[in-house]
Amino acid sequence: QDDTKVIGVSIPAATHGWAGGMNYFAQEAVERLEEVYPQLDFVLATASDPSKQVNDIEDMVATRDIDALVVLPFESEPLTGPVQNVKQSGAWVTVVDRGLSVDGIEDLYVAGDNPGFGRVSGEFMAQALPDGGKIVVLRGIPTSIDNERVEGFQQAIEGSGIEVLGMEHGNWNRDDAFTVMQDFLSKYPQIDAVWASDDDMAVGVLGAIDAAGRDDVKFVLGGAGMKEMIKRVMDNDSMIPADVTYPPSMIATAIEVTAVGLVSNAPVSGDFIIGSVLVTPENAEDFYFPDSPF
Amino acid sequence: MGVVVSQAALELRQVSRSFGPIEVLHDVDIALRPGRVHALIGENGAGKSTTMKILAGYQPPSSGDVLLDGQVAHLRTIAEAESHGISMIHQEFNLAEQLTVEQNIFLGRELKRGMFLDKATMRNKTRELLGRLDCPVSPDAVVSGLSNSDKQMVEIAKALLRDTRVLIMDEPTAVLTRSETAVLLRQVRALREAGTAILFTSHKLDEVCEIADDLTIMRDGRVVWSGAAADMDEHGMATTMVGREMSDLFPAKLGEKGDMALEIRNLNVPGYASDISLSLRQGEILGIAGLIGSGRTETFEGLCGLRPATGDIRIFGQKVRIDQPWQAQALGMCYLTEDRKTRGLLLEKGMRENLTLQTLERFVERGRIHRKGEEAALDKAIADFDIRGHRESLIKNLSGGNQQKLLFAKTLLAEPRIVIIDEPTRGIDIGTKQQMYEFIRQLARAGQAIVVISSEMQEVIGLADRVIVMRQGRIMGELQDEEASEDAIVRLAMGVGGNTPAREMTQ
Amino acid sequence: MKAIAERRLSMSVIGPVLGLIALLVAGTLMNPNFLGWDNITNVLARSAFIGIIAVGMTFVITAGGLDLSVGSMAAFIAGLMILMMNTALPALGVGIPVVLLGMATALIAGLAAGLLNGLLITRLGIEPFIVTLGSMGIYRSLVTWLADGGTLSLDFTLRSFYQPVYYGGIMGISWPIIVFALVVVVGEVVMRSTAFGRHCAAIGSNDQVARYSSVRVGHVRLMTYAALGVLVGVATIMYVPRLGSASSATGVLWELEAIAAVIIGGTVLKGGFGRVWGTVIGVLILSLIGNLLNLTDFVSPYLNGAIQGAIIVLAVVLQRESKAAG
Amino acid sequence: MKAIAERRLSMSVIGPVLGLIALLVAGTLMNPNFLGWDNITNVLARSAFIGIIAVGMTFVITAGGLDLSVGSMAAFIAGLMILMMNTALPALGVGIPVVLLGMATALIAGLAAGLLNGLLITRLGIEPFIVTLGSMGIYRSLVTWLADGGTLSLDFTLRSFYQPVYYGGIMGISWPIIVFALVVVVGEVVMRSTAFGRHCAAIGSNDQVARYSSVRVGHVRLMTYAALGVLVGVATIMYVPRLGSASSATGVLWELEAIAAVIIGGTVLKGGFGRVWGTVIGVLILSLIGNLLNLTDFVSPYLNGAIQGAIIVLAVVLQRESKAAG
Ligand SMILES: Nc1ncnc2c1ncn2[C@@H]1O[C@H](COP(=O)(O)OP(=O)(O)OP(=O)(O)O)[C@@H](O)[C@H]1O
Ligand SMILES: Nc1ncnc2c1ncn2[C@@H]1O[C@H](COP(=O)(O)OP(=O)(O)OP(=O)(O)O)[C@@H](O)[C@H]1O
Ligand SMILES: [Mg+2]
Ligand SMILES: [Mg+2]
Repeated sequence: QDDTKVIGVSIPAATHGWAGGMNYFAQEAVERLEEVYPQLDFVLATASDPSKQVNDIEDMVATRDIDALVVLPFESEPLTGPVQNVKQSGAWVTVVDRGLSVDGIEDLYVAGDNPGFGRVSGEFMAQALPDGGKIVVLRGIPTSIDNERVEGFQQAIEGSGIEVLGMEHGNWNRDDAFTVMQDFLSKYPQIDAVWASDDDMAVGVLGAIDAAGRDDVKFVLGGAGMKEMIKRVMDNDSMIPADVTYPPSMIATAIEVTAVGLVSNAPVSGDFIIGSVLVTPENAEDFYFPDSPF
Repeated sequence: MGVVVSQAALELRQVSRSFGPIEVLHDVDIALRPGRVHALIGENGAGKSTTMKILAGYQPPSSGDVLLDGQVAHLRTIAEAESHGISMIHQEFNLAEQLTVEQNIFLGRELKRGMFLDKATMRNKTRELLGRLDCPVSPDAVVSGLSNSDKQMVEIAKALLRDTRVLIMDEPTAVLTRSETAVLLRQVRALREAGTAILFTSHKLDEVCEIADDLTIMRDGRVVWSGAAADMDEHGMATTMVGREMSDLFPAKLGEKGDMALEIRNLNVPGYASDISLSLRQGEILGIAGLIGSGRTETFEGLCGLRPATGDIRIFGQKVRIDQPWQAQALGMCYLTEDRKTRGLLLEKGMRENLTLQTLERFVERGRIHRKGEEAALDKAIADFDIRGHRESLIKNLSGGNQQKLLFAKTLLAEPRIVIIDEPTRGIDIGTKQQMYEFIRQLARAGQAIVVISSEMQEVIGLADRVIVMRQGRIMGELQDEEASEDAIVRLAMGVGGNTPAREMTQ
Repeated sequence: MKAIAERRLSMSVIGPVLGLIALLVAGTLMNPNFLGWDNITNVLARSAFIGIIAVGMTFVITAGGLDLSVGSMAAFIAGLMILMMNTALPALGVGIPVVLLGMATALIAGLAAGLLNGLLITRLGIEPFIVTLGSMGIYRSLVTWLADGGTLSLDFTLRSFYQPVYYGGIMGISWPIIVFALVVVVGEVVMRSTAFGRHCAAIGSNDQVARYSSVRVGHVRLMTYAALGVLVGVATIMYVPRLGSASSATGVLWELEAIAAVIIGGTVLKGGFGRVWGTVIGVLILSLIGNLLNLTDFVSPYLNGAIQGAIIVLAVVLQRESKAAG
Repeated sequence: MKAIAERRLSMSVIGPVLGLIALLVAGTLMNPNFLGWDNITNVLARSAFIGIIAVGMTFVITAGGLDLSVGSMAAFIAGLMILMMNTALPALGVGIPVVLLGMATALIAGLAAGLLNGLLITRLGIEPFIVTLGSMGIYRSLVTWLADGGTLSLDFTLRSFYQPVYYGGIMGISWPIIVFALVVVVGEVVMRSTAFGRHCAAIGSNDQVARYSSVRVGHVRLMTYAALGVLVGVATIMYVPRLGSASSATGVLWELEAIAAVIIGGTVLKGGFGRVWGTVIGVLILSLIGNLLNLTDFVSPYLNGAIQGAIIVLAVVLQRESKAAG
C-alpha cells in the first residue's frame, strides 16, 4: 500500500469542443494507466475557472498527498504560484500546453504551439489566396492563447495582399460562430475565405454559409483536428481544403509519460513541443481517428 | 361640555383633493383642538381617510390650506409632520409583517446606546405600552402571526410611542372587540386629559357618542354637519350621514328551515380547535360568537381546506373530504375571509379582476374569458352593494368599506349553497350595514345556509337564528334565537361558571 | 384617475417599443443591410429559441416563480434527442418517423424536466431559485456526460433530412419564425384571456388571496413550469437541425437572456403582472443589440458586452422614465 | 401556537447546520485528511472571497434587492488594482506604499461601483435585476478590454511581496480567514443590533410601511449596494495576492454562488428577513461540496456539477422538510 503513488491531473472543464476532446483523452488515459499500473492512483479534477483550478490543486496536496501533478493551466499567470508550491512540496510537475509564467518550475513540459498554429494557418491562407482576397476571422474566447494564435496568423499573412475585413469572437462555440458568421455575411457582400481558427467554429460558419446560399466564400479554414473536419479534408471537400492540428490528445501523452517516469524511476524530463501540422488531402489519413469523440 | 374656543392645533381650511380628474374632497373645513376628541363620521368613500391623510402629511391637498397652530404649514413629508407631533394610525395595517412587534413599534425611531440598538429598553418599553393596552403579545412575536386585533393594538402602541400633540386614528376599533375598544377608549381619555388633540373615525356610532367632544359628518366629500357632539344622538348621526331616514337595522327573522345542509362531527384543527360538532340547515343563519382568539376563524378555515384539519363532514347528507379550498367551493361551500387586505383582495388589481377571480370558469366561453360578462357582473355588484369609487381604480385606492363590499360581492358571486362569512361588516357604514343584513337574510330566504362569525355581539344576536359560542377552540354552548342575549353569550364566551360582571359589558 | 392609469399604462407600453424603434433606426443608419430581408430573417430565426423559452418564462415569472435551468435543460434535451435519433436510425432509417421520434423525445423530456422542477418547488416548497440552480447544474453535467465531454452530433444524412425544420419554411418565412410567432400568439391569448393567465397573475400578486379564492395555486404553478419545460422542448426541436449538435457549451446563459428579455418587456420580476408581447420586444431588443454590434465595428469587440449591458439598462430607463413622467 | 412558532424557528436554524454537519461527516468518512488542519485552512481561506461578498449580498437581498454584477465587479476591480500597482511600481518601488495604493484602489473602485448600481436602482427606480445584469456585462467587458483579451498580471516581484496577504497570517490562521471572520462578526452585529439592519429587513418586508415610518428607504437601499461594493473590494484585496492576475475568467459565476449561499443560509430571496451567520453556513456548504468532490474519484468528473446541484437542493430540502415537520 505504501508504494502506491498518486498522480493528480488538473485540467479545465469541457466547456468547448477542444477542451471536451482533451477531457476525453485525459479520462481515457487515466483509466488505461490505472489498469496497467495497479500501483498508481489518479485524481482527476476539472475546473471551470482559474481559481477553482487552484482549489483543486490545493486539495490534491492537502488531502491526497500527490506524488506528481499533471496540469493544463486554465491561465498561466494565476496558476504559476500554486504550481510552484506543489513543486516545493517535492512532487513531480508536468505542465501541459500553457507554459507557466516563471521558467523552470516544471519537470516536464508538453505543449502545442499556439503562435505556430496561427502561423501555419496564415501561411496556408496566403498560399491558397495567391492574389490576395478578403477574409473574415473568428476568434476564440478572449485569452492569451487566442491572442498568440491571431498574432501568428497576422504575421504570416502580412504582405500577401489578404485583407482582413473583420474579426469577432465566436468563443470556440458553434452557435456563437453561426451568429457571427451570419452577421458577417450580411455585412460584407464579398468574402473570399474564412479563418474560423477552430473546427467547432468552422461547423457554425459552414452552417451560416449554407443557409445564406452564398457562393463567394471559397473555403473555411478551421483548426484543432476534429475528426469530422479531417474526414472532409480527406474527401477533398472544396470548402474544407485543409485543417491545422492542435491535438487535444497531448494531455494523454503527458499523463502517460509522467506515469511511466513515476513507476520506472527513470523520469523523463524536458520540453516536448507538438507542432501544428497542416492537414491536407494528402496526409489527412494520418490524422483521422474515427473512434475519438473529437 | 361647553364650547371651548381654544386655538386649533391642526386645521384644514377649504381643502380639496383630486385624484386625476376626480375630486374626492370638496372644500373641507375641520379643526382639531387640544384636549378634545373630534369624531369624523360618514359613509364609506365619503373622504374620511383622505381627510386624515392630508392632516397627517401623507398626502398634500390639491387646494386649500393646512394650518398648524393657526399658521399655514406645508407638511411635505411624513417626517416633517411627525416632528410637529402629528401621528396617525392607518385604517389599513401599516406594519412590516416579517418583523417582530418590538421592531415594528420602534421602526424609524430605534433607541440606541452608542451605535447599537438598546434592545432591552425597547423591549421593556414595548411591554409597557402593550400592557397599557391590555395586549398580551410578546414583543418578540412576529407580526405576521398575530391576529387582527393584536395587530391593531401594535399599531396603536406604535402611535402612542410618539409624543403626540395630534393623534389621528382611522377606524382603530374596526377589528377590536368591545373589551379591547374599552381599553383603547381609556387610553384616548388619558391622552385627552394630557391635552392631545385627537381625531377619530368609527362606523360604530355608540363609540362615537361615548367619546367625542366635537363631531364632523361628511357625505360625498363634503362636510355636511359640524358642531358639538352633544348636539347629536345616534339616530341623528345615522340619518345625517346616510342622507335618509334610517329604519330598523336588522331585518325580520322570517324564513323556513329546509334540508340539512352541513353537518360537522368532531372537527379538529390542530393547534386551534377541537371536537367541533354542529349542523346547519338550508335557510338558516347560524351565528358564531366568542372572544377574539377563540379559534372561530381557524375552525372554519379548517373546514374549508384552508388549513390542516380532520373530522367528519357531511354536505347535504354526503360525506365529503376537503383538503383544498377549491374542493370546498366545488361542493358549494365558500368562506369569506375576515382579512380583506392580505387574504381577500389583490390590492394591485382592479375591481373586475378581483370580483371574478373566484368564479372565473363561469366567465369562460370557448376557453376565453368573456369580458362583457365580467363587466356585467361588476355592474351588478356595484349596484347591489352600492360600491363607490371609480370603476377603473385599483383596489388599494378604494376606501376600506368599499373594499369590504367588493369582497362580499366576490364571494357571493360563486353562488355558494353554504356560505361562511367572517366579520361581514368590518369597516362598513351603518347605512350599508343595513343593506348587507337585508341581503344576508334574503340569501337565507332563498335557501342558502349561512354561518356568520362576528365579534359584534349585536350583529350576531340581531342577525342569527341560532348562536354558537366558542371559547379556547371548543364549542361552549348553543343559544336559540330567544335565548341569545349579550349576557348569555358573554357567560359562555368567558367560561360557564363565570357570571362575573364581564369586561365585555363595560359599556 | 382613469386618465393617469391609462397614460401611465400607455407610456409603459410605448417604452419598450420606443427602445426597439431606436435600435432599428440606429441600425439602419449604421448599416444599410440592417433592415434587409436576409438580416431580419436571420435575426428573427435565431431569436426564436430564446424567444420561445422566454414566453414560457413570462408565465413562470408572472406567477411569482423563476427558472434558472432552461439553458442547461435545452442542452440536455438536445443531447438526448440526438442520442435517441442516432440510436433509432439503423432501425427506422432516414425519414419522417425518426424525426418524429426525436421531436417526441424532446417534448416528453421537456415536460418531464419542467414537471420535476415544478414538483420540487410546489410540493416540497423550496425556493425556485435553489431548485432550478440545482437542476441547472444537473442538466449541464448530464449533457457533458452523455457527450463524453465532447459534442453529440446528429448523423450526417439525418441532419440533412431534418435541416429544413430550421432553414426551410413557407413563403420565405422560416419555420422557427413561424413557430415562434405561433407560440407568441397562443401565449398572449392565454395570458390575457384565459383563466390560467389570470390565475398566474393573481398568484404572483398574492398567493394567499389566490388560495382563499379557490384558485388551485400549486396546480397552476406546476403548470407554468411544465409549460416552460415543453416550450424548451419546442425550442430544442428547432435548435437541433440548425447545427445538428449538442455539447456542454449549448444553451449557456440562455436562462439569463430569457429572464432579461421578460423583464425588459415589462413583466415584474416579483410576479403579479406579465405580458407576452413585451417579452417578444425584449427578445428582439437583445438579439438586435448583438446583431448591430456585429454589423458595425466602431468599438473594440472586447467592449461588446459593455455596450450590450448599457443598452439593456437604457432600454429599461427609457421605459421607466417615461412612466414616471406620465 | 407560540410553541409551534418557536419550534419551527429552531428547526430552520438547525436545518443548515445539520446540512453542514452531514457534509463534514461524509467528508471524514471518505478521507481521513479531510478534517486535517491543512485542508480546513485551505477551504476556509478560499471561501473567504465568496464569503465576504455573500455577507454584503445578505444585506442587499434582505432589503429586497439583488446584485448580479459582483463577480464581474471583482474581476474588474482586480484588473484595475493590478494595472494601478504595476503603473506605480517604477515610482514607488516594491514595498508597502504600492500595496496600500492597490488596496485603496480596490476599496474606492468597489465603493464607486456599488454606489453606481445603487444610484441607478434607487434614483431611477429600475429593477435591480436589470441594472446589475447590465453592469455585469459592462465590468466583464471592461476587464477583458483592460487585459486586451488576455491576462493582467501583477509584476512578479511585487507579487511575492504582496503574497503574504493571502498565504500569511497570525498564529497559523491566514489573513483571508481572519478578515472573513471579522466581516462576518461585523455583519452579524450590524444586521442584528443596529438600526440599519432593522431598516433593511423592514424595507424588504414592505417598503411602503418603512417609508411611512420615516425610514430613509432610498438611502438605506443605496447603502446596501455601496457596502456590497466595498466588500467586493475587500474580497479582491485578498484575491489578487492569491492568483496575481485578472482576466475575463476571473470571478465568473461568483454572483450565483454568493446568492445561493445567502439563500441556503435561510435569507428570503424576496427580502424582509436575513441572517448573516446563515450565509456563512451556506458559503461553507458550497465550498465543502467542491472540496469533497476532490477527495474521492468515485464518479466521472463530468457529473460533479450534477452532484453539486443535487446537494444544494438537498441541503435546502433538509431545512424546509424539518421546518414543515416541526
Ligand atoms: N390614491 C387614490 N387614488 C384614487 N382614488 C382614491 C385614492 N384614495 C382614495 N380615493 C378615493 O377617494 C374616495 C374617498 O376615500 P376615503 O378612503 O377617504 O373614504 P373613507 O371615507 O375613508 O371611507 P371608508 O369608510 O370606507 O374608509 C374614494 O372614492 C376612494 O376611491
Ligand atoms: N391559544 C392561543 N394562544 C396564542 N395565540 C393565539 C391563541 N389562539 C389564537 N391566537 C392568535 O390569534 C390568532 C387567531 O385570531 P383570530 O382573531 O383569527 O381568532 P378567532 O377566534 O377566529 O377570532 P375572531 O374571528 O374573533 O377574530 C392566531 O393566529 C394567533 O395568533
Ligand atoms: Mg377610510
Ligand atoms: Mg377571526
